[in-house]
This record gives sequence, C-alpha cells and structure tokens, in this order.
Amino acid sequence: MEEMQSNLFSDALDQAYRVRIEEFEGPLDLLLHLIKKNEVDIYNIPIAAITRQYLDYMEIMKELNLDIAGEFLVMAATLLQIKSRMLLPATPEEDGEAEIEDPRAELVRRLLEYQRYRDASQLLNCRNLLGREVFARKFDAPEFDELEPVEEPADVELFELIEAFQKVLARVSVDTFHDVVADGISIADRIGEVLSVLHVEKTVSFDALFTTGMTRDLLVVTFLSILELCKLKLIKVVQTENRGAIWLHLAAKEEEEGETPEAGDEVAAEEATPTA
Amino acid sequence: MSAKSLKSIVESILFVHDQPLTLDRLASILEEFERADLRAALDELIEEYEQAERGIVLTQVAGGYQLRSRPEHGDFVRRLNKTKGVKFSQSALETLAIVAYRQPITRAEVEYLRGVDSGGVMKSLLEKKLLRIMGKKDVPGKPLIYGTSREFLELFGLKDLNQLPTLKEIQELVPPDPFADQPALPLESVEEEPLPG
Amino acid sequence: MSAKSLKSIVESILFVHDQPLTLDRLASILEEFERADLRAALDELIEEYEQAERGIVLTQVAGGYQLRSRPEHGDFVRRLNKTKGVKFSQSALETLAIVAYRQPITRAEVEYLRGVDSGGVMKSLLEKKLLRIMGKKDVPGKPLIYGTSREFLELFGLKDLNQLPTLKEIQELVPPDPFADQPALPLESVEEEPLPG
Repeated sequence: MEEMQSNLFSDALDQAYRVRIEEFEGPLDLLLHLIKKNEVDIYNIPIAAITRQYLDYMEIMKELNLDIAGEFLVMAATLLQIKSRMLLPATPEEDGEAEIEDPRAELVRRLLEYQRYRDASQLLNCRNLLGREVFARKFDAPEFDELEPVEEPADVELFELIEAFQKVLARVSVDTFHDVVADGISIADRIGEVLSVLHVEKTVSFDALFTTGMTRDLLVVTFLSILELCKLKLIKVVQTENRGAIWLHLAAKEEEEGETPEAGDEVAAEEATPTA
Repeated sequence: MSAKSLKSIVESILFVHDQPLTLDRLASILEEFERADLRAALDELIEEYEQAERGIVLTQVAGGYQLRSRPEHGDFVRRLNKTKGVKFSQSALETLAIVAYRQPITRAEVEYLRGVDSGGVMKSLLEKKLLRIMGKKDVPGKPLIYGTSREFLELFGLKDLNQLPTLKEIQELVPPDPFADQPALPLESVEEEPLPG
Repeated sequence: MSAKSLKSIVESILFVHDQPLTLDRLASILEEFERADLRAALDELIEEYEQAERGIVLTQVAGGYQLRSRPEHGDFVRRLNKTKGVKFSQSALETLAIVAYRQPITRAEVEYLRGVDSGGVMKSLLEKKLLRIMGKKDVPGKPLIYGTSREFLELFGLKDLNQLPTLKEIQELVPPDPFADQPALPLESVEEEPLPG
C-alpha cells in the first residue's frame, strides 16, 4: 500500500515536472516558481541557491530538447552577476554614494511587478466572458436575412452596397474566377435582366442576384448594373435593419407609371449604354 | 407617460439593440424623455433583473447598457451552438493585463515587464481587436503605443477600465513591497524594436 | 434543480437563441429535464412577461417560442435604425486610410486602390469634414485632389500625420487581406466624374 502510494506520488511529481517546464512563460515566471517552491522570502532571495536551481531547470530543458528562449539565458547571466556582486564586501562606491542598493533590488521589483500583472491576468480570466459564460443577442443569423422587409426599411447608402458586394466576392468561390473571357453581357443587357426579374418578383434580395458559378465579370457587371439602376432612380435599395439584408425593388415612381414595364427596360438600357 | 411605461420602452430598446447602448444614445433615441428619468428606468431595470433571478441580466459594459444571459447558465447556453467559448493562453492574459493597467504602453515596455518577447501575442491580440494602436510615443524611434479596445471591455464585461481592481488592491493580496520608495522601473531606457514580420 | 432555476435557464436560452425555439429543440438541449417541466416553465414565462407589462414578450410563433419586443413600442424601437451613432463603416475607414497615407490623391486614385466606386463615401467624408479638397491636379481633366482635415486629426486623436503608423509597420501588424491576391475590379476605365450631389 505504501509502495503504491509512493509510486503514485512520484508519477504525479514526474508529470507535474514535465508540464511545468513547458508552462513557464519566461524567466520571471520560472523564478517566481522557484521562490514559491523553496518557500523563501521574495525580499531576501537566497540568490546562490535560486541561481543553482534556475540553471538546473535550464539543464533539464536542454535535455528535453526544449527550445530555450534567449530571455532565459539573459536572466541566467543576470542571476550570476547578482550572485557575484553579493559576494563583494559592502564598501562605499567611488562616487561617494552613501547607500548601495541591494544588488537584488531591481530583480525583486521586476518579480513583484510581474507577479501583480500575473495576478491581474488571473482575475481577468475569472470574469464572466462574453461568449464563455455570458451571451448577448445577435441578429445576423442567416434565416433572419431570408425574411422579406417589413415596414419602413431604410435606404441603403452606397458604401453599404459596396460592402455587400465585397461579401459576395468573398462568398463566391475563388475557383470560379477562371480567366475565361466574359460571355459578353453588357451592363445594358444586365440592367434589362435585373428589371425583368423585379417586374416578376417585385422584391429581390441583393444576394440572390449573385449566384455561385457566375464568372467574375458577370458579378461585376451585375453590381455595376445595380449601381446604374440606382443612379437612374429606377430601383430602390433598402435594408430591413441596420446591417441587415439588402433588398431591391422597383422605385415607386416607376411602379406607378410602369404599367408597361418593357418601356422602362428600354429607357434604362439606352441611358446606361454610354457608361457600359 | 407613466414611469412604468418608460421602463417598458427602455427594455424594448435594450432588447432590440444588440450592442451596449450608452445613455447618450438612449437619450437621443427617446428625446421626448428626461435624461434623469431614463437613468432611473435603467437603474430600476438592473435591479429588477437582479432580484428576480432571471435568465437575463442587465449589465453595464463598455460605457453602455446591455442585456446578457445570466453567467451561471453558461454551461446550458453553450449547448446552443456547441462552442467551448473563448480560451486565453497565459501569455495572452498577461499581455492584456499589462496593457490594460499600463496603457498607453509600447511593445518594449510590455516585454520588459513580462521578461519575454511579446511580438507574436500582441499581434494576435491586435488581430482579435482586443488591443488597439493609440499612436506613437514621442521619443526617439517613435515606437507605437498600445491600449485596450472597446471590444476588450465588452469581452470581459467591464463598464470601463476603472472597474478593474487597482494594482494596489491586487498588491494587497501579496506581501508589502519594501522597495516601494524606490524609483519606477527604467522603462524609458528600454530599446524599441519593430514587431516581427 | 428547482422550478425557478429551470425557468431561469429556459429564459437564458430563449434570450440567446434568436430564432423561434421549438419545444423539441429545447428538450434536446436540456435533455436532463422532463418535457412537461419545460413546457410548464415556458407557460409560466409567457404569463410573467405578459403580466408585468414588460418591454419584452414571449410569443409562440412559427411552431416555436421567441422573445420579441413589445409590439406597442414599435414606434420607439424603429428609431434605433435611424439614429446611428458615430460609427465608421469599413469602406469609410478604408477610404480615410488611403487618403491619409497617399494625400494629395484624386478620387480615381482612391477608387483604383480600393477597387470600388468611392464617390459616395468620399462625399460623405467631405460632408463630415474629415476630408478636404486641396486643389486640382495638373493633368488632363484637372481632377480634384483630396487630403485629410484638421477634424480628422482631432477625431482620431492624432498630433499630426507623422503619428500614424507607417505603412510598413501596419503591414507587420494586420492580418493578410483575403482579397489581396485577386485583381482589382475593372473600374479604372470608369470616367472621372464629379462627386454626386
């Protein structure tokens, strides 16, 4: 029974040892660990003992083929320097300074300060994190975008349209952007197509006009057509909510007069041609 | 309009607005109401949500008010999208803590305080928008100076930076510092280097 | 687990789940609870929300349960969309950054760099006084040239333009642009036009 216990104990130690070595964030972390392990006063660090243990750890790291960051080496040098200064007799300096600072003082200050931030970081981690313990509502669920606009949608600004198009480009696979020459569709043609879709569907989502498999040129032509239709005030581009889905529908004026949708198409196509 | 209705209206707006809502913004939306009444409504709502042990709490975060799910139910809510939630490495937390307390701060200062290279972790915290560049320090070499972002406050559920325990409070957890009278750490002399590419 | 806690958990889940939540889905998320208890909790919540004249109501919709803002407050809630706070869109920030680093710059040059039409966003930035017209470029067509304004420096808390991180520093900091490998949009051929409006 006793033997088993001691085995368990050494296994646990072994494991703790290994994990800890990899866990050290840096030399300050390692030093704090050594101070705690030895139960020594941080203000009166037995520098020789701590330095020896520090160097032992570096030896272990080397044996385990762990990369020893340069900072560990710098700290080792610092420790050795402090150790040698501690051995010097306490004689006044040449510049006549009455009090000589303890050679360990700066290191202790750094350790204390580091410890404070490490404690602060643990307190941060104990807070209720958004997305871990607490959740807020979010509105960008895809199903929500499918809903048709209801009551008083806001007009969409140009940059929002552009952003939407950037998302389209991101959504449509890059593989479909092969260097095939465009199927020759002009902006004027595409304007006509978009308008005929709108005459049937009344309301079309912006995304629906960009389908996977379209060539890059067609995507661009479609986008330019939408911009052109906006400029000609033939369509209205609206958004159901801030940052929500973008919808296109025929402009009110066009709808009232537009008993003959074909005429509207022609006007759009003609006016758009020079830009295309 | 009764106080009760106003509270109900404020609750509707908080519910629909998914970002923290500042009192200024609320006052501009509900311009026909007195600012004092709005504040009173918010205070009452905070208390009501707290008392009734509801599944929703009204918290003050990043300078505004936001409805959030009750922290104790995190385990259940996480099942909705099967995420484990954010997890920070020790180095990320340490760096965030140092920047939060010492901002504006340069990268070299962070590295001096941590004792290790921190370029990688700072870059990744910038990408996650938890840190932000505040400008350049007016010293030779013009190093960039960093601070925490609004997203940092939102993530950690902080009303503002003053809500963090002070370093003094944290210090009280550890024994007193006999060197406290000594000059501050020589951060100014630390050499600056650009972040690794 | 008391009935009160279960109700609170259900409320948390309803709050975070923005779609109507069916009893089936709820039962699959909270599998350790009895279906009858879940239904009871939902019924109680519906009643509580209704009685207290809250800003939020729990409604049965599309075969599920969903928290929604109180319909009577629609007029107030809709104002949320109209009074947007000071928040920059990605395109506005992009444009500002390009002008800040490349000034003096023409609109066509901005559009070439961004790859998209930028007339609207530049006009709106001019209106907000963040950009200013510096003169005309001495090339055919005499396009207007733009720069950033004093207000730009004020808004972003910059002492002067030198305080901006250099392009090289930025490159080292920000994540790679997913569009970087794609060719610019073929808008260069678009004729230089005066800004709309």
